Amino acid sequence: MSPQADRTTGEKAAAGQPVGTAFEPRIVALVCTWCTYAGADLAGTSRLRYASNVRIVKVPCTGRIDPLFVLKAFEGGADGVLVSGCHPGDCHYTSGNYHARRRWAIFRRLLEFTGIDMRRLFFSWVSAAEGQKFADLVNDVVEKVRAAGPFERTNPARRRP
Amino acid sequence: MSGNLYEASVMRIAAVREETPDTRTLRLEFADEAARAAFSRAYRVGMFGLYGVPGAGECALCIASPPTRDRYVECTFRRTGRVTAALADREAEQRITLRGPYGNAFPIDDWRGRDVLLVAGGMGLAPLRSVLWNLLDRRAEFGAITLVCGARTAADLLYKDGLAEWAKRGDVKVTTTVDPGGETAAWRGKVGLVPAVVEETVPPNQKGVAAVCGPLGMIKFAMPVLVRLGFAARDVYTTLENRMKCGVGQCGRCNIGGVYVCRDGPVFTLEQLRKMPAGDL
Amino acid sequence: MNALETLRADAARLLGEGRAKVVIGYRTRGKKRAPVFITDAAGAGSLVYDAACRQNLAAYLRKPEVRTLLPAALVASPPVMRSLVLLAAESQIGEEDVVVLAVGPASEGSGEWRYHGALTLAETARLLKEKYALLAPRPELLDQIQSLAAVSVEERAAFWHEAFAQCTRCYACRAACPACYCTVCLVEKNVPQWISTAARPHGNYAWNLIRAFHAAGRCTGCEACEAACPQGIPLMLLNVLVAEEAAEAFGIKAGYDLDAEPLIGSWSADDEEDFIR
Amino acid sequence: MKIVDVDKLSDLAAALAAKGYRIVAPVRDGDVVRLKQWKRGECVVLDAFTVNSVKDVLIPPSEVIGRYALDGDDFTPEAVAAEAPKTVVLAARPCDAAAMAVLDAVFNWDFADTFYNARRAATTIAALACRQADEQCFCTSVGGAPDSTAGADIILRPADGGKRLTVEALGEKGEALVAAAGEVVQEGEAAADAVAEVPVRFDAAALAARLAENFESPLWQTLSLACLGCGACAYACPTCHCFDIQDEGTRRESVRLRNWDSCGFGLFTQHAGGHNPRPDQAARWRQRVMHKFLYFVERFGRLACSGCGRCARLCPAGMAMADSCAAIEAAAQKAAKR
Repeated sequence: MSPQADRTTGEKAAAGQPVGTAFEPRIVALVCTWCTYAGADLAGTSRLRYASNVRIVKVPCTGRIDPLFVLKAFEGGADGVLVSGCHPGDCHYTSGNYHARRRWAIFRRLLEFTGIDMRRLFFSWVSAAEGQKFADLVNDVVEKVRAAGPFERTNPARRRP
Repeated sequence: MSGNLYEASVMRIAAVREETPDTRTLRLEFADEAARAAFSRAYRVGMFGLYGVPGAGECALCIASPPTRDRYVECTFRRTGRVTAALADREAEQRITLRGPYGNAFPIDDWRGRDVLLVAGGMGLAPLRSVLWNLLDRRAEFGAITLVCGARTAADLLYKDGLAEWAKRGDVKVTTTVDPGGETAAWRGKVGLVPAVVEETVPPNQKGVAAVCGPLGMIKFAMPVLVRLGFAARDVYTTLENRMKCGVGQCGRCNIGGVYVCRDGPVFTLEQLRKMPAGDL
Repeated sequence: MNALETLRADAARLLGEGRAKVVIGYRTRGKKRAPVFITDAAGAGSLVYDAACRQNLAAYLRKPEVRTLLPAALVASPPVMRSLVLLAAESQIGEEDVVVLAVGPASEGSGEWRYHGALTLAETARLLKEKYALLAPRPELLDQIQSLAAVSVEERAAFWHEAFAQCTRCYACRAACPACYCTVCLVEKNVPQWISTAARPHGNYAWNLIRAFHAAGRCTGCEACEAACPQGIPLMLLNVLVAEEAAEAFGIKAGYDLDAEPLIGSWSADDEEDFIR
Repeated sequence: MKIVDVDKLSDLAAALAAKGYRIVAPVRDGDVVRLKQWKRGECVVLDAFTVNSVKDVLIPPSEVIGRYALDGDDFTPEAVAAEAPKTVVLAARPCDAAAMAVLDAVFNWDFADTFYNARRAATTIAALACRQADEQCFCTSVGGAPDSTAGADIILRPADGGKRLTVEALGEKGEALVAAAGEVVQEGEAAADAVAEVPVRFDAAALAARLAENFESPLWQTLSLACLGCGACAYACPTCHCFDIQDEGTRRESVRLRNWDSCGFGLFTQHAGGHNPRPDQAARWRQRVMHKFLYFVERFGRLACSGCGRCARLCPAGMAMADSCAAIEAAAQKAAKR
């Protein structure tokens, strides 16, 4: 396979669809297992409709979400990243989300300053009871990233072979 | 020479054998007959290969099968890092890559007519296994052959089937030992560190050759024992297992003093070893 | 005695009395300054200090060979003093490990310097709070950050792409930084490999960001990393951005308090969260 | 004699670019001067020391040497060709050009490296004799000279007080370059400027003998105490060539990369089993000095140092190869007197 041909397949895969059709954003959602994942589950069992552009990565706690995870998602070609966990006070490990909150506050400044558009990175608290909030959130995230357009070209973190 | 020297041969995993809980042997067959023939022409016992899993990388390991059995290549490894973990995850019928053979060899043609003592500790049996099979496949050319091999525990002994087969043959004397505390109720071998067992079981006034492979600590303690048993420094061989990347003397990390282990080794005599700066070993 | 003579005399006295096994300071090497490790009181005469002394000597306190020479007396300007306080707060050095030969500017922008004496870590922390509480990044850095923040995100991406493209991954920034004391750095962990070690855009981006992030609330503004970078990458822009955020949003300034909690690793119920939905 | 005006260097670069050469030249880049692909309109800087060396052109910091399409646990190897555009390095320093012999030896030892050789063949080195040296320069201590032609395809010599350069082709590549330059290079006369004076700092031949005797010397501990263990010296060095090989990629594709590496890093020699033959910085610094001034000489009959002084200019901890060499020699002389 020539590098040229390879780049083409890379683009195809990145956009998740054949070249030539409308842009469908690829979103990575990093969520904690206790709240937001349960919320997503509730959205599913409640048959709420939300955009299918989200790939959910479940971790035990938002405290486990190293900023590297966000970088890795952008490196791998995500058009947007959503990070979500338990509301303050609700963490199943008492303070994981408080720790995470600080990390994000700092790290998002670094990302923004070095060229990652904050229209592509979202943080939220979604509890296990908030299935509707999760569905609305995902739909909103997808629409915002869709409006921002494909990240392929300007993404500073992107792995290019 | 032309062509990309990092282009590797594609190998099919013909069989996977669990040697110990964390050690495996892969039997590899060349996908390409020309590559197999070229490998076979170049391979002498003692040389090493660079085994690769695309996506994980390459690692330098000895070749555990002898040149006399050239339809396949075997490698034995312990799951330690990124590449060996990837190798361990591969199953029969899957494929990996191989570059080599690289490095120098045990000069076994010069050993003809002489007695040979092989001393192995832990993973060190892997390179000596290919030496032993090579000698046994050409049995008539050599004098008495003795293998002393040890491991931390009975479970950690490599090539249990091989050990049983060698013990049965009658034309090689095999002594196995485990470190104190490593024995089980069923253990019939010795209990003790390899150098001590060599001193205990091998008679003095040796005139033959010896090859020692194992952890650096064991090699250091085994060397004086072999000298006491009468082996000349030029007749005692070992292999060094330094970190390597390229395998061809360019990446610069396997140096010990001015010696490139990948090119000048991995086989060295005690005589050569003594000239190397001890602080760099 | 002038400041330099007093500094040298203190160094000699500490070595003579056995209160320090080594004095780590600066010497002249041609037009440049280089670190010097003095173990004999007679050698104290080689010590110098001036504005050209940009290396942060606190970085040596992680080096195993130097640690065998503790206690050490260390020539330290205010940012270096802050590094020492930070290392103590993070349990990397003890009160008994270090005597601080504290030097600082005689007056704002004069280029002259003064010697505060041989201090304990506790005295150093006090001196910092009394005299150097208002240490601020160079105004040029703040200006540059502001003007970069004002342009479009694509322009910022282009700026950093160009800057990081020069990174060869020599890790001089890491080596020069006293806060980078991990014996195995994240970038060296390869199961799994989180950050590409290749000097290519994505690995360089990840490395430089994570380096700055790991210094969050810990960078003391000594600028040794930027001075160490052979390629002239403006690392201080990242460090100062993070330090300003740490100060504004969380009230944390690294290296003033021996009992300080780390920025990352502690939290408050009323931390900012206007960016979270 | 052939001459080019210094203020016509951009024209020279443009003329060569028009003939299909990629131009690499010292250009100002922020606070530093580096050898970099020249772009139209950029000024070729002659009077500064570049932070990087010609090595960068021949061995990039990271290079693809293998490529595999991945499919689950299976793979398909793909051919990789060396990227070797026709290149001229304009106004390289003679010490950089002299370093080519070291790289040529390593990459054509008993195995020839396709990637290096393809780029080497495609690269023309136009060295510029030095009018000025700085306190870190020590080419004369390692058999070089500020106007050495070793390794160069063309030597440019400053003349008429730095206003002109005389141009002398030293072989086919050089002649091809002069031909490609066209009218920018003209016949004429110019008075050669004095070359830089670079004092001899140590006796390299004597040093090799000292090193052989002093592997265990406590001096290594002293000399390396300031070393912080980064790779700045090795990466700036025109002769340092050690590398790492790493695979990386996605689920669909993996590349095998050859990345620069340095003996100054602790991981460089770390065995999988945990043992590290060079456990401290003293052992690593010793290796660096020994490799350049003893081991390489034993193996290839030449020093692996060209005296460019970059290591000393760029070391964040004030270390300098020449200082170490001089200190070892001085210590040995002192010992001999006793």
